[in-house]
Amino acid sequence: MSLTEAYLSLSAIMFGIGTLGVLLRKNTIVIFMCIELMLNAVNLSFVTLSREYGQVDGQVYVFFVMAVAAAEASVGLAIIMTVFRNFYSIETEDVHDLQG
Amino acid sequence: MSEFTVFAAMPFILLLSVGFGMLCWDLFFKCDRLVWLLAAVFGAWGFAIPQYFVAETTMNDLVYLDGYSLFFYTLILFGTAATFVLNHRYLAKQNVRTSSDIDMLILLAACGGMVMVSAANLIVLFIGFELLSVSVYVLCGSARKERASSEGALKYFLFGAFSSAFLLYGMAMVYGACGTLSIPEIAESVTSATPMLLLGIGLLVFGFGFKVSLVPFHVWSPDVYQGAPVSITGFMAVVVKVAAFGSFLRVMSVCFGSIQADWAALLWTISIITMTVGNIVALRQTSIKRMLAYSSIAHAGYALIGFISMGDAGGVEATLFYMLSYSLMTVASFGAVIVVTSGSEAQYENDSIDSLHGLGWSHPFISLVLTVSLFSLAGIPPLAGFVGKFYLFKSAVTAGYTGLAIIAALNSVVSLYYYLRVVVVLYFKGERTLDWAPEKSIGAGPTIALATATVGTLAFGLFAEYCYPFIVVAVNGFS
Amino acid sequence: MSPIELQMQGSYLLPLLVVSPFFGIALLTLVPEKRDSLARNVSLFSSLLSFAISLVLLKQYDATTSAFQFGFDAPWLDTFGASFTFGIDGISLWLIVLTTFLTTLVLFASPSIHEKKRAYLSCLLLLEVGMLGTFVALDGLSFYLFWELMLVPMYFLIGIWGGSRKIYAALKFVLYTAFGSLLMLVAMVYLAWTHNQQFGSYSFFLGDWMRLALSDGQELSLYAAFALAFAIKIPLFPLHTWLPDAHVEAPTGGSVILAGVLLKMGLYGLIRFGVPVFPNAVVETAWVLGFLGVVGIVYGALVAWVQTDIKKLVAYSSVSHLGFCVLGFAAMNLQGLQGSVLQMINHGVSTAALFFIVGVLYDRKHTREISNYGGVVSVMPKFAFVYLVFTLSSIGLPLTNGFVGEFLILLGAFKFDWVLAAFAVSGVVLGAMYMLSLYRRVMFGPIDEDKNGDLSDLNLREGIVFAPLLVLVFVIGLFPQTILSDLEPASKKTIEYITPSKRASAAVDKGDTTSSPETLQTVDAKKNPRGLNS
Amino acid sequence: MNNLPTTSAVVEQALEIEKMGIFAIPLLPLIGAIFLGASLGQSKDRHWQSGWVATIFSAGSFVASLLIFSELIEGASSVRFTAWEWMSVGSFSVAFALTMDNLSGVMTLVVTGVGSLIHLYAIGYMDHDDSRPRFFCYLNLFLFSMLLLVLGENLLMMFIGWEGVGLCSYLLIGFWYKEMPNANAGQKAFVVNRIGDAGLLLGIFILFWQLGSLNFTDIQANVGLMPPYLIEAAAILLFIGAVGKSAQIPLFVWLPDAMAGPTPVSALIHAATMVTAGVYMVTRLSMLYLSAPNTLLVISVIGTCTAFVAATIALVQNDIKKVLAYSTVSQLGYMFMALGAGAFSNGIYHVVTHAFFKACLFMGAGSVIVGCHHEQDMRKFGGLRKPMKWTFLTYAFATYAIAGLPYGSGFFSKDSILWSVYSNPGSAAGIDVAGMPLSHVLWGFGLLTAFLTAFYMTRSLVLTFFGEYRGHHEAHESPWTMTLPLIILAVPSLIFGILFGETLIQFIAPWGRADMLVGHAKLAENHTYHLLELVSMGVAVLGVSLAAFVYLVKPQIASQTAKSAPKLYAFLSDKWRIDELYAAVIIRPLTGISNIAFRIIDRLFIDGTVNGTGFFVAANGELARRAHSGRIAGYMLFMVFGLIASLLFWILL
Repeated sequence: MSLTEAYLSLSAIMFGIGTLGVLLRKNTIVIFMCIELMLNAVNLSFVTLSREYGQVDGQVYVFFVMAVAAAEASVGLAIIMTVFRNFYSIETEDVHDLQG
Repeated sequence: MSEFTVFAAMPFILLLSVGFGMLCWDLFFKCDRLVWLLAAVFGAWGFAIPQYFVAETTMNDLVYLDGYSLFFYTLILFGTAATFVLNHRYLAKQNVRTSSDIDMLILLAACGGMVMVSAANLIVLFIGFELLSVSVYVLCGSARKERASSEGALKYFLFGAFSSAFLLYGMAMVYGACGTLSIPEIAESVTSATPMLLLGIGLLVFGFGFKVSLVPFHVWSPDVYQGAPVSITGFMAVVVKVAAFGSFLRVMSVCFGSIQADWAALLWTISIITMTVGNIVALRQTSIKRMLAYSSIAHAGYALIGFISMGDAGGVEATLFYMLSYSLMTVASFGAVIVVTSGSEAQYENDSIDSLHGLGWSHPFISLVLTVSLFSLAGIPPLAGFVGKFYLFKSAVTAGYTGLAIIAALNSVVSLYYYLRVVVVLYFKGERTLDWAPEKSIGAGPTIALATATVGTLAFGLFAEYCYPFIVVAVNGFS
Repeated sequence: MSPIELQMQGSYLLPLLVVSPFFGIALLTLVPEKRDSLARNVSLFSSLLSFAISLVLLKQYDATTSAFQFGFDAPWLDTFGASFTFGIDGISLWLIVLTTFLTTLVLFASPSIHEKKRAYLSCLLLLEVGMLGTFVALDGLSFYLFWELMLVPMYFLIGIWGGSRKIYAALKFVLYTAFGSLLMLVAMVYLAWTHNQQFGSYSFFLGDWMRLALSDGQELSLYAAFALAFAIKIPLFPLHTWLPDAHVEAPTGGSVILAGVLLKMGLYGLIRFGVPVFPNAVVETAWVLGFLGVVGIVYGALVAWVQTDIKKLVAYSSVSHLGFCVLGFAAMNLQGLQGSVLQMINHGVSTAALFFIVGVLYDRKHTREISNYGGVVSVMPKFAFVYLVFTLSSIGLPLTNGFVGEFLILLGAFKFDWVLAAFAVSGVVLGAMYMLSLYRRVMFGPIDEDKNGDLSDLNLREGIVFAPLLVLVFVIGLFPQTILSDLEPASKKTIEYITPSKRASAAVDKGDTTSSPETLQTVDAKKNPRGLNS
Repeated sequence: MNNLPTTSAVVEQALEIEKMGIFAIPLLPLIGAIFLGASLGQSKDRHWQSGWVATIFSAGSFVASLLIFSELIEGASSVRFTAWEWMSVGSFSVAFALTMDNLSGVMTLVVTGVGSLIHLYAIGYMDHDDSRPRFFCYLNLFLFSMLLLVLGENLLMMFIGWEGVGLCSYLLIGFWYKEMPNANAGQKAFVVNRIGDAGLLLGIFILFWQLGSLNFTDIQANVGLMPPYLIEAAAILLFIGAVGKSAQIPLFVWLPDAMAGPTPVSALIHAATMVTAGVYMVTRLSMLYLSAPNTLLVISVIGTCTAFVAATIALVQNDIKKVLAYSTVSQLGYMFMALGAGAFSNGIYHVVTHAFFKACLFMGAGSVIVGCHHEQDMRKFGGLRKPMKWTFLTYAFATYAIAGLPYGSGFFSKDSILWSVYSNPGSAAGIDVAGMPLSHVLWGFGLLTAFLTAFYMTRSLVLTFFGEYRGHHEAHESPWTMTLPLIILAVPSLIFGILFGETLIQFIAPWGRADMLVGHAKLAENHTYHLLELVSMGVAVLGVSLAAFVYLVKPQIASQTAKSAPKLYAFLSDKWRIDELYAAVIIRPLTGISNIAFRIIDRLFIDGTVNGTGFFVAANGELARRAHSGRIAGYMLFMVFGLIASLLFWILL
């Protein structure tokens, strides 16, 4: 297994772990952290591929993803706060007024 | 950077600068913002028009400045303008803060949508995508005191972030398979379907499918549509969906058009499932917002027909026209719902279809607008919705997917039922007996917006022929 | 080039005719809300205008040629070959006259509607647009446009001014019809595409569709899609169950138009599109239509017999009568076809009148239960006479219009298949049975003074509504030739589509089955199979 | 062409005359009807005029018929006129045209002549009725229809009249519509007639299909071109029409019920004219029927059965009009016996004489009914010969005629029928029934019927006019408008046979079978004929005397006989229970089927499928709706599994 493949596999495993985390955890903040993990897994792929192809594109992309993730984190936490104010909980199973 | 490049960036610059300017607006001014907002939107459109006459991509191959972009700009900007006009009067009644940051977010979202549809690079596309998404997450939750609004925002945020991770991973796969992030270069490098590429496409479909709410990635949308303030729901149904479709379609046709045969089956299946699920679930809805949400899911399914039959069969053109007619009908239907439900003190409780009871006789104009748009959504000729469906059916049959056209036709029959049920409530149950009613006078702005959308629905049905050449040119730009 | 001839006389009569009701709708929006009689006069004026235009058509119509006349062509979706191509032959001409005539009558009779007057009148006028458009369209997609357009006002007419189960009835009507017509739309698109395959451009023009070389399977399945839409509209057994509900719930005016004109659309579609485009499929499946028609005749009559609601009875009688029309069509000979079209017009006159009659009773007593009536003739002698005449017309008594149509249909059907005709003739007996039984139960017997003693006889307005219909019953009964001679060229042409096309397809079959368009054209040129004015 | 019998009609050179005036014959009554109809709203004190108007128009029609008829006397073979092309579709073309030839001429005279008298009579009969204008309007309308039937040049013109008389019959039977039974009877008459009409229509279709024309002359001339089985089919189908209209088995049930109408109607429509239309039609198409031997056989048998069955029922009826009604059915049966034997002219002969005496009888009965204050039960009459002298005399003359007593008009016509049945050379002769040719068996039944006829007619005469008056109100003679027509009709009832029988038969001979011409002159040398004549004469005398003895001298015999065989008596007075049979075999099953069709097929099955489809879709929608539970975790799983599933599906595809 080449180094590239190893990194890509690691990335895939991280992505998988992140996905599983999203699926299995109930706390919205933890879920959000898992999503961050997924994003970082993708970042790892990008960096790996960028190195493989000898370009900077992928690495540039990673910066953007990180910036976006930061933005998402701030917005996300704010939303979680409003949810907490309305529901007094940030567990996903408590938030299901809307359904059907 | 040539001078023209700056000029070409003007739409974005304008929207962003007015948007950020709005942040400070409340500090300095007390007068009405609407005029300035509309000026920004139409100014952006005005700056965008010249792009049509330049058949080259600019800004270092990052953004397409072609007819296709212009077409979607037009839809996005007009949708945004309609949102502003309709919001102006009613946001306060929807428990939404009326400060200028809402306007800023809308402008940013519109800008993000425009970036998305004109992106010539997956990085740019992602930035547009996120600009749009993040703004709309906030907009969804803008009625902070409403449980539903915050729940909608949470769901939208979690699912949005989740699916953008998949989108990103899909892009990484594509990058891995093609070695480039530039859309034209990807198009050149894609000749055959490698497993990595196909997996990438699959993940991209997830990401975009989330945004345009294709089954099974649609689960968030009914809840979010219902939870968000109704003005924002309208904005999402029009601008977000159209922008997502615009970039989805460009990616699928420009990047992966050459291996269409490999992914057509996937989208064929998703298309059928989407329209069927959207329609049959809409049958059982009592909330008008939720019903329209499912209806928009079903329409996403129809629009997907154009993806499957792209190329000589004219699927792309058909989808474009469908987006046009869909925007008009949706502006009209959501506009009417905004006007109606905002009349209620507790609009979150009064979004049921039954709350429209007898409006046909007490509020003829709104009801007419709603009726025409619903008939158009149902595909009754000669309205735009019919012509849109006709183009889709035509491209499906031409591409050899007659069965798909038949299933879509049967779905239209199902959809007719729930659209007509609204008309039943509007007209067939006698005079209004509820103890609240929307205002009699809805103001000039909303009237003009609704009337324009309604007349447009009719006009683009009867005179679609005069619009079609533009669409053809728009599509020729990238093929 | 095109196998049908469309005489373009630079005439704008047809588009004028189609849009003329819009004139009334536009005026109606200007009428103040409470001015009901003004609204009625405005709409009446508009419909009289349409009627006048149709009379001009009638006068200028050239009965010596089978060509489509008063041709008009305007683009709609030209890129894909759809346009507003209008033209009429004798068959559509008379149905147009019937449409404008009945609409005028219905508008004249509108004072019996008291609520939402302007909306009611607008719906009727919009309905008229749809009906007229359907009868003049020679282009598949514009035909479809008007076809679907009719649904909308009819939906409102039933839904707003209908009876107790109006919502169910209205939705059932629309969904039933839309189910068929959407499949027809797909079939139309398929035809247009096939034209693109064979001739290089999309087209929805009837004449272009006739040139298509379709394989047997294609022809049959496309025809099935068309026929399904048409059969629902006719309505053919067993697709008829929307009709009784729609009729019972619809207001009088809606029922009159529904029975008088809308039910003709299906057969008209079969004649206009079914036969020319799918001649082989029509011939091959004629027995199916004929059989279902006969079943409809007997079944409709039997079911009508056991109804307790007057309107439902008349509705089922329509199923029976339309069964006759279908049978005449299926016979596909001159007598059957002309009889069928004539019977469509007759049914438009007599059944429309019967619905007016039900309306007269309903306006007075607000019930449609037969058992609530009885002995009405004692208090309403004029009404009794009028009712009797239309009953007789409906059961096809000679010298009334109903006989001529029924006789020609049966004559044609007998040539086609004597067994079917023999069963169909039973409709003559059953028709008398249920119609007279209805008349007897409503009109004869002792009168219950408390319940019905104060029913007033026809008033002037109602008299004016019935008078022209009465005259028509006898005029058509005595001088059917006025109409028949107008129908003849068009009917002959329709029959000719069928006869030689079998030869043409046989020639194609013998040769290369996947023959290219060029080969087909040579076959065309040699044999001139459609045989007409090419 | 096979060896079809030839008739003189084909051989003779036809001299056709075009005369527009022929249209005056039916048009005059039509004008009268329209005039009366238009004046329905006028005040009651002017009602008396309506009867006179109607009578004048029908008399005018009679005069017009005489004028046209005179052309025939002067040697024209026919007078005809085409008004316009009625319908013309492809090869099918029918003209609105009337023709009078010998056959229709005779019928026209009978219809207008007897019709006018009955109009006159009705003036008196309907004197106190509130709806006289309506009555006379219908009566004139009937005359119009009947004349179209008779004069029509083609089958379709005849069919107009055929259905038109049915309509008038319907209207007049239900004239007193406030009584539901009357309305029911009218409807029954119409519907039963329509059954026949359906057959008639099919027959018309066969003829047009084969011959391409519906003109009587064309049919008569070209019938040989048709294949024999189709000739039979057409003939039998047309005959079904005649069975309906002329009240033969099995469609005779409507006629007795039709007595619910006013008595002049019974006289005009249900005795003298309309019910003989079937005979007329068969005679019109004599060539067709002569080429259809099997059909003729069927006609013979049905005619005989009808004659016999109806006569037996008439024996036990107590309603005077019912007796006459069954008598009419029975006499119609006689006419069909003649037709079945191919003796068409004899059939018509009987039509004419029957028109006289039966109209006279009915009107006499009507006179009695009016005189006894609308009582119809013969058990409440008796001894009326004194208060109602003229009525008695005319009734007695007519009874003499119908009973077949020597040298009355009925004697000649009935006798010629019996002879033609006996000597029928057609297929009936070839069939062996218990060692005898069928023709002789039929003759035997005919003879038996003649006996029964004499018996029950005498019974009615005796019960009504002899003995003691058993009613409550005092009886009185009717006004002159009623008695005058009686007298005028009684005369030909008695003497028509002697004076004009021979002429009539010769006059319409072209429609008969050449070898079947029955006339005294021709048969003077035939011993069998004389023998049979004597036998039937004897039978008639026997019947009359027996009835006179039983009802005049020993009335108890009748009641004892009735008691000794109660089941037979009940069976007969219930009209062989044919109405009940129809109810059980046709009406009830049909109602059942209709209800099944409506409730099970329509509502349950078809609508069930339609609504079920909707329900199915909606139910799936509901399931799918429930799946949208609003739980974030569930949604996440759904999305991921959706992705995996679609990817798998895609890969596997």
